This record gives sequence, C-alpha cells and structure tokens, in this order.
Amino acid sequence: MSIEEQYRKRAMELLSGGAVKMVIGYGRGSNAERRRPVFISSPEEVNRLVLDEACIANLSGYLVNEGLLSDEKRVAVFLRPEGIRAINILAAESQLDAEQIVIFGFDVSGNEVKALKGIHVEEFEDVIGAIKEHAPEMGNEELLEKIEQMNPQERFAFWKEEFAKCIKCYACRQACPMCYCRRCIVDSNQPQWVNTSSHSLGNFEWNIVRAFHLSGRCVECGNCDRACPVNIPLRLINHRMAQEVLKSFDHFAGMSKTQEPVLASFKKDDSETFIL
Amino acid sequence: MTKILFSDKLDKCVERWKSAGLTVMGPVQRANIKTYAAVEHASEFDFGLILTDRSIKDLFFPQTEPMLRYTIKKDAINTDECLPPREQRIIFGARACDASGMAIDDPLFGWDYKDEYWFQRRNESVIVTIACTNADEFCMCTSLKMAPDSTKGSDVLLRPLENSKGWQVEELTERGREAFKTIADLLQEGSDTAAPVAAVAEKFDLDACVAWLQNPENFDSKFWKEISMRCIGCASCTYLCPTCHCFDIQDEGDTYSGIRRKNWDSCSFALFTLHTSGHNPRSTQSARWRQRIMHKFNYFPSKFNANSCSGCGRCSRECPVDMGITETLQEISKLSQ
Amino acid sequence: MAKIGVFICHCGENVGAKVDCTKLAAALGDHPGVAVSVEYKYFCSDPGQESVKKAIRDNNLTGVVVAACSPRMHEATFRKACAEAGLNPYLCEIANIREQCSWVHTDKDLATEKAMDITRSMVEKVKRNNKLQPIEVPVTRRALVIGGGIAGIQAALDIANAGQDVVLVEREPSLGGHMAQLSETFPTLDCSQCIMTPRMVEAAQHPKIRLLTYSEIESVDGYIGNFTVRVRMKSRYVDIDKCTGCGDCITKCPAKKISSEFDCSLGKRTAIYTPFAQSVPNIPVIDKANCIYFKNGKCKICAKTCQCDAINFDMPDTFVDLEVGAIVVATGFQVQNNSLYGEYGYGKYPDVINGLQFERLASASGPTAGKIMRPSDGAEPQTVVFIQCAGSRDPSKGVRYCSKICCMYTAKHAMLYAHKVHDGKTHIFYMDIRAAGKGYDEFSRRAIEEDEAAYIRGRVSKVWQENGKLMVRGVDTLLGKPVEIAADMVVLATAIVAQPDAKEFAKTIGIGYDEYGFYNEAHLKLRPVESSTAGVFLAGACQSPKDIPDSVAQASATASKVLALFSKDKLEREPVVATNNEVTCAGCWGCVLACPYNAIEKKDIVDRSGRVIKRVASINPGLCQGCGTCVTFCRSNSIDLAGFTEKQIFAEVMGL
Amino acid sequence: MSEPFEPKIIAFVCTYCTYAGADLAGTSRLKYAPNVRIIRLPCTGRISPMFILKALQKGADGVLISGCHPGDCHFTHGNYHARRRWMVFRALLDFIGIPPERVKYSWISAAEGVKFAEFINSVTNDIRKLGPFEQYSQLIEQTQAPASL
Repeated sequence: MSIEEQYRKRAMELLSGGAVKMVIGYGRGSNAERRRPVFISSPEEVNRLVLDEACIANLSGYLVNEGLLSDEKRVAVFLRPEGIRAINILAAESQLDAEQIVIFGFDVSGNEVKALKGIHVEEFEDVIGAIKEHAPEMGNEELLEKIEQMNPQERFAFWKEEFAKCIKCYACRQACPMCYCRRCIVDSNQPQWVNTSSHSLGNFEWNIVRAFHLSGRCVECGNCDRACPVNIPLRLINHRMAQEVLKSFDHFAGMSKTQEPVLASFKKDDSETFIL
Repeated sequence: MTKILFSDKLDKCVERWKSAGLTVMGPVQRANIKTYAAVEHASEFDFGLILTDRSIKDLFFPQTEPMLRYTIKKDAINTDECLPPREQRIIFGARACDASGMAIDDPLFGWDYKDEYWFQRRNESVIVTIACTNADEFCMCTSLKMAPDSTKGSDVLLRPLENSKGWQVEELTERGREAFKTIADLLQEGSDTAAPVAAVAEKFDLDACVAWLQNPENFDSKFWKEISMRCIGCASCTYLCPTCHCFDIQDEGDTYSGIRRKNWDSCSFALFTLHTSGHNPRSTQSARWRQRIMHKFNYFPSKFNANSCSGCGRCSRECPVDMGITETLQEISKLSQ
Repeated sequence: MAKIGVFICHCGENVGAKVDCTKLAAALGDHPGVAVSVEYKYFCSDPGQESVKKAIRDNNLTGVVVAACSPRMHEATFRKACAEAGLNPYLCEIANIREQCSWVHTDKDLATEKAMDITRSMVEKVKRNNKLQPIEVPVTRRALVIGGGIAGIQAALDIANAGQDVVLVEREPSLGGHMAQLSETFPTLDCSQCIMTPRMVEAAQHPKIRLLTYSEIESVDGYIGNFTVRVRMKSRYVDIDKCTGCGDCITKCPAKKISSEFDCSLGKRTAIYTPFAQSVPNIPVIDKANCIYFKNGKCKICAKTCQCDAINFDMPDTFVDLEVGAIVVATGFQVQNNSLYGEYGYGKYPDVINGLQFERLASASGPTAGKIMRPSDGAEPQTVVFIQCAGSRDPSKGVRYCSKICCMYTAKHAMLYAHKVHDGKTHIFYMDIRAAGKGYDEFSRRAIEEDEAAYIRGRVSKVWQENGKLMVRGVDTLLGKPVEIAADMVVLATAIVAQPDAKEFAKTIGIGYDEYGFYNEAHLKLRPVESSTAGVFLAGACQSPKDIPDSVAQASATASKVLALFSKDKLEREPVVATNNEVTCAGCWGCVLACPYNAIEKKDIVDRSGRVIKRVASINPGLCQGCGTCVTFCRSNSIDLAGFTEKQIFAEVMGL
Repeated sequence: MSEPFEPKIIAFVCTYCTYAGADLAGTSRLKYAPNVRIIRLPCTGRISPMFILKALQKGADGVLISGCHPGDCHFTHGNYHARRRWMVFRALLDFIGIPPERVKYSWISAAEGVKFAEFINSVTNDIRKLGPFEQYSQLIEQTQAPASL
C-alpha cells in the first residue's frame, strides 16, 4: 500500500472513530504541480487527501487558527520534519497542547515519499536530532556562500536590491507558523517602531525585525520563501540566524516541546567575545 | 494593409521616444522578478512573458507615495504638499488585462474627489498593449467578458505577427496617435497576418455568479468559510491585483519634521477594519475574503457599472495557498446551477 | 497640549563655564511644547526650587525638565518640589548636562550643542511621561521562618521579640538543626547544647512564635507583604496535645536497633523516638518505616504503655494555611557524602568517619557519652588522622568552593581529642589553614602549639587497612616527601553542600540558586540577606557555608529587614513596573521565563460561562522590580515599562 | 569636504552601572569626545534592538550599548538576557550588511569612569575613521522625508 493510501486509511479510521475531528492535509491544486491545504472532517472525504513529493508547505500554522483547538478535541495534520519541529515550538511557546495533535509524518527525498513513524510529537526526537546533525540542503547554498563572501557594503547593496522589491504584503509573516502574534510589532503604532511604508528604510526595518523575531524559532520550512510574491530569498536570513543560535548557544529550534526559547533564557558563560 | 512595427525597429523607437522626453517603460525581468520598469534599450524588454509578476498598477498607484512634507516649529506646522514628479511616459508592451484594470479604477479615483496622484500619472502615460498569443491556466479574461486583445484602457493595441517579426499597430486614442507620430517613419504598411490571440477558456459563468452574490441570503452562506479556510490573510492577492486600490495614510517622522505617505492597504488584513474599541466587524478571514469578492463583483459594479476585476489571474497565480478569484467564482457557479 | 517648563541650572560655574546657558535657554524656548525656558545659578537652592514651583503654578506646566547635574544627584529633590507645586512628581525629568556634558568637554560650542540635544531629548520624553502613583502593597505582619536551626531560631526570636508574629517551621521532629549535634564550638569551646537548648526552649515558649515541627512547606504563593503558604504537618502518630513527654513509650518500644540520624549512624534509636534527649518539643514521633505495628500490623506496645492515650496510628497528615508578609529561609546545609572518595575508605572502613560524626563522638550527650571510641571496636584511638578539604576546593570530584568552617572545626577536633586522649597523636592533612575570624587564628595556633596537632601540608592519596590499622598515605608538600601514617581513626572534613532538595525547594518559594543549590542573594555585596524575590530573606548556611556567628548575624539581619518591612501598614514601591496589554498578548510566556523575579504569571481569561478564551501573561506589580527585560523580549510589543515606556524612549531618540 | 567628519553617536546605557560610570567620568573631570548622546534605561535587559534601528534612522553613524558586567546586574539577570540578544542581533546586522563596527557593546561599571571616557574616545575615533554611514543615509534619503534639525 502506498503511503498515500495508508494515510488515507488512517485518516478514515481516526475520523470515523471520532479520535480526531479534522485532518489537515494536502489536496490537489489548481494545476499539476500544485498541492493545496485541505481540511477533512468527514471520513467520506479522505480520498481528497494527496501525498506525494509536491507536498511541501508546512501546514502547522493552521493549528493555531483561533478557536480550532479550544474544544480540546484532537486534530491530525500532515507534517514534514520541519513541521514537526514547529509543533514542538508552538507547544513550548504555549500556543497549543501537543497532546491534541496527531501527526501524519512524512519526508521526501528525491522523488520518494517516506512515512515517519510516530503519532505524537515526542516520538520524532530521533528524526529531529538527525536533522540537527546533518541539515538537509535548502537549495540556495551557493547564494548564501556568495553573500558570506561579500564585504559589508556589498552585502548591504545586495539586500537593498532584494528588499527594494518588498511590497509589505506580509505573506512571509502570514505563511509562517511562528508568526502567531495577534498584533505584529509592525502593526503596533504607539510608537511606530517599524516604518510601514515599503520604501527601502521601511523594508530594511521590517525584514530585520522579522528575522530577529524568528531567531532561534525558525524551523526553515521555507514557507516564507515560497509565499513571497516578489521572490526575496528570505529563507537565507532565517537560515543564517539558525546557524548563529546553533553555533553560539547549541540551540536547535524545535528539538522538544519543553525547549526553552533561546532568547528568554541564558547561560552565565554565554560567549561575549564581542563585548568590550 | 495595416501599419506594422517591426521588432528590429523598436530600439530606434525607444531612442526616438526618449529624445522626445518620454520615459520608456515595459515588461522586464530584473532581480529575480518580472515587472514593468523603465528601460534604456529595447533589448531589456521581455515580451515572452505571459504576464509580469507585479501589475501595471505600480506605475500609477505605487505602494508608497509622499503626500506632504511637514516641519514642526514651536508655533506652527509648515506643510509642503507633494505631487508625483512630472514625467511623460510610454508603457510599451502592457497586457490587455493590466491596461483595462487601470480603466476600471478611473471612475473610482474620480467619481467625487479627483485623485491628483492617479490622474496626473494617467494623463502623462501612454499605454501600448500587446495582445496575448499565449496564456496560462490562471488567465481568465474571457470569463470576465474581456479578451486577450481587449482595448479597454489602452492607447495603442499591438497584435503580434504570425512570423514573430513585429506587430500590427492599432492606434486607439489621441494620446496613442500622438506618441506614435514620433515614430511614424519607423512604421511600415504591410499585409503580414497577425497571430491568433491566445485561447483562454471560460472558467465560470460570471452572470450567474453575480446573481448569486447579489442574493442577500448568500451573504451568510457557509460557503464563505469553506472556500476561505486555507486563506492565511496576507495581501499578495490584493497587492498584485491591478484593480485593488485601498490605501492607508501614515505619518513618518521625528520631533521636528516628517512626511505623510499614502500606502497600500488590504482588506485581507485582520487589522484593516479593527476599531479602536477592539470590535472588528470583519473578525474572521472568511468575512474578509467575502468582502473582497463582494466588493469586486457586487458593490463596485453597482456603483461604477463594471466589475473590479480584469481577469489577469495574478491572485490565483501568486497565492501562497493556491486560492484565488477563479476558484471562488467557479465554486459559486456550481452553487448557482 | 504639552506645556513643559525647562529649568537650566548653571550650577555656579560648573555648567555655565562650558555650556552657554543663555543660548541653551533660548534654544529650548523655541522648542515645540516648551512654555517656559529659564536659567538660574542654582536651581537646587531653596530660592531655585521656589522659582520652579512658582513657574509650575503660574503656567500650569504639564511637565518639567531640569537641565542640571545627574539625576542621581537631584532627581528626588526636584520631583519633591514638583509634588509640592501640585505636579505629579513623575512628570519631572533631569537632563544631565553637568556630569555628562560640561565637566567632560572642553569646547564650549560643542558642549552647548550637546546640552541642547540632551535637554530637547528629555523634553520629548517628559511630554510622554504619565502621572504615576507609588504602588501601595498591604503588608501582613506575620513572618514565616523556614528552618529551626540556629539561624531560623535567631531570626524568629528577633522578630518575635520586636512584637511581631512568627511561624517557625521545622521539618525534623525537633528544633535544633546541625548546631544541636555539635559537641563544643570554636573558638571558645563552650558546649553547643548548653548555648543552643535555652534558645530552642525560648523559641518554643515565646507567645509570638507559633512552632510547627515535623512540618514541611507545600506551596508558596503571593508576593511581598502578601504570601499565602501551605504547610504540611506530617503525622507524628502522637497527639501533641495529649503527650506529656514522659518517654515511657520510647523505653518500651521493642524496635531498638534503628540507626540514629541525629547521631549520624553512630548510635541507635527506637521506632517511636525523639531525636535527642533535649528535643523541643519533647514529643516523640513514630517512624513509620521501622515501626513493627506499621510493618506487621501487630505490636502497639507504645499505645498500651501510654497513660495519656496520645498514640494514634490513624493520624493523617494535616495542612495549615498561613498568610504571611515575609519569609525567612533558613534551611541549612548537609554534609557531602564522602563515599565519593573511595580512596579514603569512607563507608568501607568503619573507622573512617566524617567531622559531624566526630562531633557526636565528642559530645557528652552523644552515643559514647563523650568518650572518643572508634566505631569498629570501641577502642580508644591512639593515632587520629584528619583530612581537610575532603570534597571542598576540589573541582574534579567535590565542589569548587571552600566550605569555610572545616579548618576551624578540625583544629577544634584535634584539641578535643587531645583533651580527652592525653597521649594520643593527631595528624592533620591540609591545603591551607583559613582562620579568618575573631579569635580564630589564635585558636588554630593553640591546636598546634598547646595541643600538638601535627599539621601536614598536602593531600592524602589513599587510606587502606593493614594489620588492624588504617594506613594513610599522603604527601608532605613542604618537605616534598611522601608520608605514611598508621592511624586508628581517620576523620574527613567533609564539604558543606546544599540540602539535597534545595533546588526543588527554591522553585517552590520562587528564589534563585547557584549551580550548587545554595540560594542566591539579591546582591552579593549590598543586599546579602535578601533573595531576588522581594519579601523573601536568607539566613544561615542555605546561602553558603557559614559558621555559627555568621549564621546568627545574618539571621538578625534578616529580622531587621523583616521588621523594617513590618514597620508600615502598607508598602510603598516605586511605580517603575511593567504592565501587559492582555488584548495583544500572544500568550507565548517567554516573559514568564525571562523575568528574574518570577513576577509574571500565566493567566486564563474566561468568558461569562467560565470557558477559557485566551491565555495571557499577567505581571504582579508587587514583585516586578522594573528591569524591563520582559518588555524587550515581548515580540508583540504588549508589555511596557512605566517610567521607561516604548513611547518615551522612541521620543527621546526622535528628539535628538 | 573641508571640515573633518564628526560622527553622530547614540548610546543606550543602564542606569545602575554605565550611566553611573559616565557620571564618575564627569566627577573625575575626565575629558572625552562630545559626539555621544546618552539615553538612560533601567537595565540592559530593557535595551531593545529596535532602539538601534531608530538611532540609525536618526542618522547615527555609530551606536553604543553598555551595561553592568556579568554577575553585577542590579536586576541579577538583565545583562545575561541582553548579551544573548546582542549576539543574535549582531550576527543579523552583519548578514544584512550593517557593519558590526558601527554598533559597539561594552560592560562598564559604576567605578569605571576611566573606562567610560576611553571607550567613548576610542569608539568616536573608530567611527570617525569609518566615515559617515552613507549606505544607511541613502535609505533615509529615499524616504524623501525632509531633513531634520
């Protein structure tokens, strides 16, 4: 039985037995390459679920939609390893109760989709640990290296050109499972810390703040990158920040559901070589 | 016999327009994005694009625009109103859906208060549209009762030749004729046939949809929740839409001086209608998506006699979660059967 | 509209010499929102302050900026003056143009320009200042003292003697702590029990002290002045009201072979017991684990013996809920388990003992009635080796710190031994002799000079048994030679470590602790007896290893802190505290973790039917100290800090 | 340019250590460059990365951040939290192309008046050598806002 069939069957069982009230998964999209999120709440609909290598989006953000989990019923969700890490962070940041989440874990290598064993988020620690040790390629390594090689002026110029495209549609924010704030700092106007206009200054500020707020929290699912309608390589910044917290604090976001947020905790012997 | 503009003359045309004081703009690919921008040479144009990522709206109603500059003194606040810099422009190679989008918004910006920012730019621009010979699965002009070679909003319409060597020229407006006078000697009379326009399948029954939307009972239909469940509430659809036109006014500055700007805003955002009291009349994403559809196909036409959609399909093409007007109207079509 | 008064002080020549005050006053006079901008020689003088007050009244000022010396000098002065003129004192700010401008710059133009920036920036801040009121917190005048050792007893007595109510909680069946176990005390060699027991009795009989022994803290909630504490009174199985303390039950109890905790396993006790003869209260408890009835369901000899019908085998644990205003933590220490040091043979050879065991051997009320007898065969040891720093100052196996009291008690042990075994020999292996303290160095010299303790500077590498002797191999680093001593007994000066449950307990009461489990003071130098949680104080060895005088001194210091807290009905606190916007709060609770004061709690917001609709952070102004760490952490910008609000700081920067 | 470039520097300091250290520099009558404007905060824990961005928006060529030495924080942990935040923010600015040389961090205690004066002088010198932060000024110019006072 293919994984798609297995998971449809499991979804059918869970829904008909009432073990979960909804399965969030992928369905066919508007063309052959696209998959779109689907929300299945009756067993008759499980055949709408699709699972193949085109299922890329991290669906975990839907779990924190207002009211979804407040009835304490369980919800099942299709997740790649990054999505599972996101569940850990959301649980660690008290946005959801991990007990309510039933995971349909899968991973894609090449064209092959493989199932990940487990149902609850705790069962995936080995999978996550393995990613910590060997991060999968994000497909943009060359550009990252190029940026790292630049001098500050060149880097500034590079990002200036990229950020110039930003139209402040906030698709990056809305697509990110970690951006669950009810009011984003950019929408806080007393005072207006971040200039909302999409001139270069406002775009710099927004993208810096976004990356900072995701430091140590980003699971590098790439939702922001794919959502950006103007193709800013947002993921590179998040990736760089993830490298930084890993190197400086041995913090790998989403290791467990009890992980302390890296910026709300500290060690007395944290590095401070840069402080005079 | 029709007037023909051969591709190999285009660079000369660009030169000519530039020396006549026009800024020449058109579809380009730059910094990993397809957009309309000013060019120096014809070689910078990319006419192979079905459609640019960003719409032509950027050139008439930019995302952010200064309205006035102010300085604060002890006893007075001095203001200095800003209008866009004067600039005669020719936009060469627009698409019919983009051009018609501008025409759709003209009455909106002019029905009561005449928006100077919009009309100055409109009056200073010549839109030269190239009829589409290719379309993708997201194009839906025909569903909106338009066509790949619609003339609405265009000053000149070009039809690509079958032999790909140039375009048949159809001057539509006085402004268009004026601009093409500059290059009159570069045009040739010819009998080359135009390539057929792209076949864009009709995707939904617009009239049926509008009727369904106008039925007050459907305002509270559970359809809205189902269709918009996966909407994440970003503004990529509204900001890429050639006809979406909402904006917000924002002051930026320090203690001593600042600037008032007009910035795009979007009905997709939760904060768009949030009241100071904390009440939000559109408190759910489904209410916000419904507003967008209602506005485009019900409220706007009732006031301006035209749908606020030109069928470019960018909303569906760029949506991070594969939503869009097409799907919604297709589903409404089904409901109304 | 803001009407700000700017008062520019020349400070004699101190400001005026380097800052053109007239120019400064004129520039600020032109600043938006400034109603008055004046200069004067000395605004801090009486006429200066009067002119500020007059200007406030005459112009209905909405805020005041005094451009003068550092706010650390005269902020309080001018805030008071504002209050006297009817302006909320928190609407006054100081622009520091002396310490941070005129005194440090030489170019008058540049200094004047900087002074303008500083003052303008402060005007922009003060425009956004809010009227603040000092936070008033009611105070429950009752103190909880946790721990009935010498520190706890001292603190309890000092507070009670000042007329305030105290609840003294001790988890063992009797007061006394470690001090009750000691034989004599350094440097005077007076008998520990002789000085300790009267204090125990005094505490127990004090009308202002409520004593809860054999009791433990279950939970602590609330904040300074307003703690609610739940205490579990463990069941003694002996009715404390009926028992007369006759001791018949103890005599008759057939389970007699239980190792005595009080005697550090050197003596035996019964299953129904008091830890020691002078226990306070003198009421026994039944040790359920060893009681024959509880094990086999048969016996009850104690119940049959008891004339007062005080024994109750069905007695449950009971709970006491207390409202207290202050908490003194005096939970003491324990000695490190020396089995870490396999090479010293502790736990393997019965005659290798630790210092506390030696105390019991030397104690007149101890298992040997004060005779030094070695545990293995009761023989009098002729040669004793003491090993100092058995665990202390040893990062590899023990602890990094110095346990502070071991040098002194080892010297004392050597003396006590010499006084009891006149022809005995003592050898003391040491790293350094640390004898700082009144009479301490003299004391350790006496051990060497009068009582002939042989100090050997060096470490012991191994202790083993050979021919009925304990062979001690070490090195004398002063001579650079290995040493081997055949001893009859070896005494280890074991490290003082935190109580085994110290970290857990710290979490219960919400105070900080270091890597070893010792409790953290709010400031090592300036606030050494306060914990980081307001209203919780630290006494004795729970903070760090201490001797008796230090513990007593610290206990008295906590008492004075508690009494100062109790001197008012209400506690006034600076209103520089954080507040949270519960509407925008996302409930991530990072602030809860980041707060150094545990001042932020998780709060459920419920609708009318009681359903949780939202979970947010809630800041307790009684606990918040106003550092603002939470404000910076808060991604949604929901938290703000009064006095240093986001708006104020934004305006300060934008006004530059 | 005829006049030598004088950088504009904005400093954010905690009140208990560095602000007091700056006061001590004053009472000791030490002399240092007049380019720095100090904003006083209760604790380094209160210093938000947003402050740095706003200082740059105000045209600062350099930004200083300073507080109590580790272990000396009046609020016990504020500076430890701040240190982590800075570590991360610094890396971020670097990656975006805002040179780390323009944002300097230090620990200066209430007793270190001399260190304060030296720190201000050395940073002012360093930033003077770097020259104006032109790339950021261009961002500000592009907003088309009128020049401030």
